[in-house]
Amino acid sequence: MSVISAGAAPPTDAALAEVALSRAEYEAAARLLGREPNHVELGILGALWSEHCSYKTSKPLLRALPTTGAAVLQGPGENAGAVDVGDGFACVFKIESHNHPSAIEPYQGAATGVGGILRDIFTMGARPVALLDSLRFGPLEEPRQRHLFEGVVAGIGGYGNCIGVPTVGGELYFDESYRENCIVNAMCVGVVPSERLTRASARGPGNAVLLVGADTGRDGIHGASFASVQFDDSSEERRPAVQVGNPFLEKCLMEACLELAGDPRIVAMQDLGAAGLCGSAAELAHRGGVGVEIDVARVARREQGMTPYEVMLSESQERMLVVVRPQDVDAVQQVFERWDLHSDVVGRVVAEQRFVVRDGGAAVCDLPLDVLVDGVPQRTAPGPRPERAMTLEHRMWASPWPMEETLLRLLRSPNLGSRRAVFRTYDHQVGDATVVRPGGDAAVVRIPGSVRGLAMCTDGNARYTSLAPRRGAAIAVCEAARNVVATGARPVALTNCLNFGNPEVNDVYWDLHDAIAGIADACTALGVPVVSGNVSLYNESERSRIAPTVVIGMVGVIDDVARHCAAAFASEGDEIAVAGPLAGRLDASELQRLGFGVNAKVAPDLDLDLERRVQSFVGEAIAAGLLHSAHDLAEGGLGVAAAECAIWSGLGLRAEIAELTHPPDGERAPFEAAGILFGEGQSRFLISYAREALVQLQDLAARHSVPLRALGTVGGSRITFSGVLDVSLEAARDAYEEALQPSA
Amino acid sequence: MIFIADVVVHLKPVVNDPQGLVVRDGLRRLGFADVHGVRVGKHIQVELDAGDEQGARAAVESMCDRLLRNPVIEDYRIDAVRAVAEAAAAS
Amino acid sequence: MIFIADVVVHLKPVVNDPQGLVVRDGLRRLGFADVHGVRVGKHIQVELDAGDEQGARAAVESMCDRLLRNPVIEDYRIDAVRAVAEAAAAS
Amino acid sequence: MRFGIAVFPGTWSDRDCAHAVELSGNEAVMLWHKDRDLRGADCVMLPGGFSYGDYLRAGAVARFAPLMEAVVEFTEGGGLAWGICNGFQVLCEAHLLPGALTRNASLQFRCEPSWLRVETDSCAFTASCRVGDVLQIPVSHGEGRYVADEATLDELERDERVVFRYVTPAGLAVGAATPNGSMRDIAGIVNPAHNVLGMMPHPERACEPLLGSADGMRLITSVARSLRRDGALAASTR
Ligand SMILES: Nc1ncnc2c1ncn2[C@@H]1O[C@H](COP(=O)(O)OP(=O)(O)O)[C@@H](O)[C@H]1O
Ligand SMILES: [Mg+2]
Repeated sequence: MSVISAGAAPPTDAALAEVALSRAEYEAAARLLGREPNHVELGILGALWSEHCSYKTSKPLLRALPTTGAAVLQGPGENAGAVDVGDGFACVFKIESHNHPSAIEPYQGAATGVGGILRDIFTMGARPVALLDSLRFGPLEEPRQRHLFEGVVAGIGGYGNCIGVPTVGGELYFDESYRENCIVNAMCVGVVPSERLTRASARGPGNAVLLVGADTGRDGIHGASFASVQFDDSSEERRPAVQVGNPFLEKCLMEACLELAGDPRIVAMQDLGAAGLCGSAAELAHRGGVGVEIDVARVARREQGMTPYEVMLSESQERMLVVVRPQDVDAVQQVFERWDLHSDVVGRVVAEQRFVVRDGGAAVCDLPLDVLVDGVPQRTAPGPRPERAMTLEHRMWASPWPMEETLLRLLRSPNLGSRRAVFRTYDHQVGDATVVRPGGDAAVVRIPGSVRGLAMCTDGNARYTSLAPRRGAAIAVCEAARNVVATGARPVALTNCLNFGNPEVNDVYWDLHDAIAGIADACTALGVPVVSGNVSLYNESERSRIAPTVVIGMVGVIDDVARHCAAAFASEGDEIAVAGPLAGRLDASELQRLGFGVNAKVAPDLDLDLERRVQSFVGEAIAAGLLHSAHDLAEGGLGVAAAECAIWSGLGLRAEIAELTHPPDGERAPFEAAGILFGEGQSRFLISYAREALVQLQDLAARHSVPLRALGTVGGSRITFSGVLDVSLEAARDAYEEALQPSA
Repeated sequence: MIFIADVVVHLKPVVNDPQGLVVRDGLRRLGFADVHGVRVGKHIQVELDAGDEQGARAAVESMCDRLLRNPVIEDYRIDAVRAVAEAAAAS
Repeated sequence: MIFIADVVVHLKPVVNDPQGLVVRDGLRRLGFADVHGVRVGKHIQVELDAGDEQGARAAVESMCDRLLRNPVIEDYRIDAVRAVAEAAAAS
Repeated sequence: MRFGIAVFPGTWSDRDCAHAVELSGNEAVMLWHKDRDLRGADCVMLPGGFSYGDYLRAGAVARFAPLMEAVVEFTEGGGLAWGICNGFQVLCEAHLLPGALTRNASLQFRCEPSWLRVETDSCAFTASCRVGDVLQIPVSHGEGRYVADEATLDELERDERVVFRYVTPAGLAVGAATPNGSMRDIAGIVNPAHNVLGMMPHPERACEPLLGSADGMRLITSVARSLRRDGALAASTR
């Protein structure tokens, strides 16, 4: 019973390109509707059928992820995932990408990325307690890359600092593959008493739909489709697509929404994100199994002369939709007014599952919701699984430099060195809850009103994923879990952001397919479900494509936050050991990249069962109070990890590795010291403990069948691996702190 | 010769200007009910050596294109270029 | 009648302007060796209703005194006050 | 004692201040910017944040809030007002304190530990400290560079109104220990009557060893003790 008469002639190719629909998709839409969509409908379909909104390529693949578990309160499908973290609290979290906008305007692109992910959390009634970021750029020596890097960091800080949510962690890599497409992912973690968790599904025909917050301007129209096409040289002309965020307004919006969360007068809340009013209203109604009618004439505008199409697709920031019963509208509006927020009733819930847009009187769009939200033809593999060239085992062992110089170069590398230049510009303490600050492994934030703490981190080494998408993605999950475990936390759930190139390219599609399989492998092995995530495709330009980049955001729980474990050494005289297997190979390591350019061939091995055992061992050792510090071995291997523990604590170390380079049991051929020190073998921690704890630790390690190698002791003011490497703590610290400084 | 150029950089009219909104509301709260709108931008004073006014203006234009404004979201105009006696007004 | 006033607010000459220094150095690094100095201030455009230009100017002066500038560290000047046809340029 | 904590739109240390005050065994009440009611507070805290986004200038708009009228009146009658970070900026904009807080010399936001040397114990806020004590209290701001003309700075020093200076952990004022480029390393000052304090660092973030330092608690305790003593005095002379 559409009130819309059939559209005119089918659109031209140019008109379809404008809304990023293929001819086949257009024809599918016309078939489903039984008529040609009109101009407004076409734009709305284009936005909602974009990869960004519809997940047409990734949705079938994402089904492979394990998303259930005893603690899961909300899996994927809502604005964010939620897990039960004990004491009646739910932890709500999600990660999201803002790669494309950040490439065009780094400050605002990153800032509005933070604004967007914050809304996803407080929409669910949770107070955001922490932000994290995951950033990747081209080589830092290049002025354009430094410009992007500095702009993005300033934007993240600018938004988070102003709104008063601490940015407690993140990660940062520089690599050629990101020269033309940077990666900016932001994660937000919130906390809410479980019974106040709010869902975004509209109910009750006749209920009012309130639009709250910023006035609507022509911001980012086509943002959703924009994120779903690759960059070409005409991207410049789409520049008005960049939005300027207003963290102050969002702060007021957040406080007002949190005041209303759990209030029975609120039927549903939904933030406005991709595809603006269209995307949000459609999702809200679709989740609730109802329809919605929006009158664009009632939407407050920032600019004059906006068309219904522009109003519906505007991606103006800092806006929310709130569904309330008609009799409660006044009272709810008063809450917003107290925060000086403007709100208007812009529509209502209807029983029939349709998406109707009016401009004052006449309907300008009338589409069945299932066509709009679920109708897009899902994409399948563009071709058969490609044969991957079998890579010969490369086995690189040696460093081009003497060991001392090797260590200092690694510490000075922008990929490994101190991130202080970044996190000192982020308020990481507001909220009075940051127990472990940025700079170590995972950050730890206590849950206000509880003795529990949340450990959290983002991780993902794209070098491994590009060599072996499945294993690399599994490594990302394991590494994230390791970081959380090192603080004494138990990993409970994760979120993920899949940043890939154009999935219409067969290789890219299969990389994505395999990476998802790898996440699933590790999740299953470690018993950690996926509760939310985001997919960012088309991260490529005419000239280059990003390495497949899987970013894992992990959250863990510490039952008593006062008993968390530090990464830095604790006291002189403690013993140190490596828990986990020996490394030897330098393939795919940071040292290989620095010393020999990008010629990695083989990603590190991963034994998921061993990984699980090593993590259990460390977790139990911390719980039993046996460890004084724990730090996972990641990029740069044992040598860099040991130097970090020393730099962070101001305590040196003396270690013996002769026995490792020439293993008495002949377990393998003799290792080069470089391989032992800087190889990036997985499933390992560097731990320190009081001598008296050794026997108990050995017992525990034996019980978990985990190798435990004593290395030496903490103390002095040098980093010494006898006969192999000996540098002063001061030299190491200077190199480490220099890593991100401009080379003057 | 020494010139001083006044450059005005503003967000493009279509771009959201949160700062302008807060100042507008602040003024209204102070009783200035007749304020319709406020936009806040930058005023940049550049002191430079150049052969003549045309040269100075051309240089400043190129500075705007390369550094002073962000072409993605900002417009600029050069308000005035004037010769100064000798020594500096801006430092 | 609707007027638009341009207000320029700058740090007093005695107050350090680190932003100006950074911009100056940035320009020099880009090859603009002839730049002596840069100062960065604010340019505030106020759109308001007033009976006549005098009235508009007086109102804007009072806005400057009360909110737009901090007299402890800033100077201001009203650069221009002009009537606009009708509808808004700033919103 | 009852601490009133001001909440402007954009304030974010309000909850942290309340937490710290409650931890100290005192009472915290929130004061809404649109009200003129101080709710019987013995000391008013103006917490950190970005009131009104800190657009235009930090603190410039908040200063005109109805609540500030009550605060001015309260301090004129000798009441204690304690501005922290954005609160310091508001107090300067309101001319309850001299000088101004401008963009950090680095032009960057700075969140890191800082060390403050107590320069005077002649105000309620440091009454339980000793001159020369070094407190570890973090900073977190983008506009904390204190500036004032030389005459004002001299007067501040002469009248013992510089309360805190940024120093090294060993207590030396060396300039480089100042995170924002403040003139004469000034981190906090009081008004001539010594009942209005403005400081950039965040003592409320340094009230528990678990969070890295408990030195900030000494300031809250100082205030509470001074208030109790004055209250007792007032009662005994009544
Ligand atoms: N890689 C992924 N893994 C798990 N869930 C995902 C992934 N990508 C997206 N999702 C889920 O799909 C839903 C839609 O995501 P998105 O479009 O990013 O949400 P929003 O519109 O709220 O920003 C969310 O529930 C999200 O958690
Ligand atoms: Mg959302």
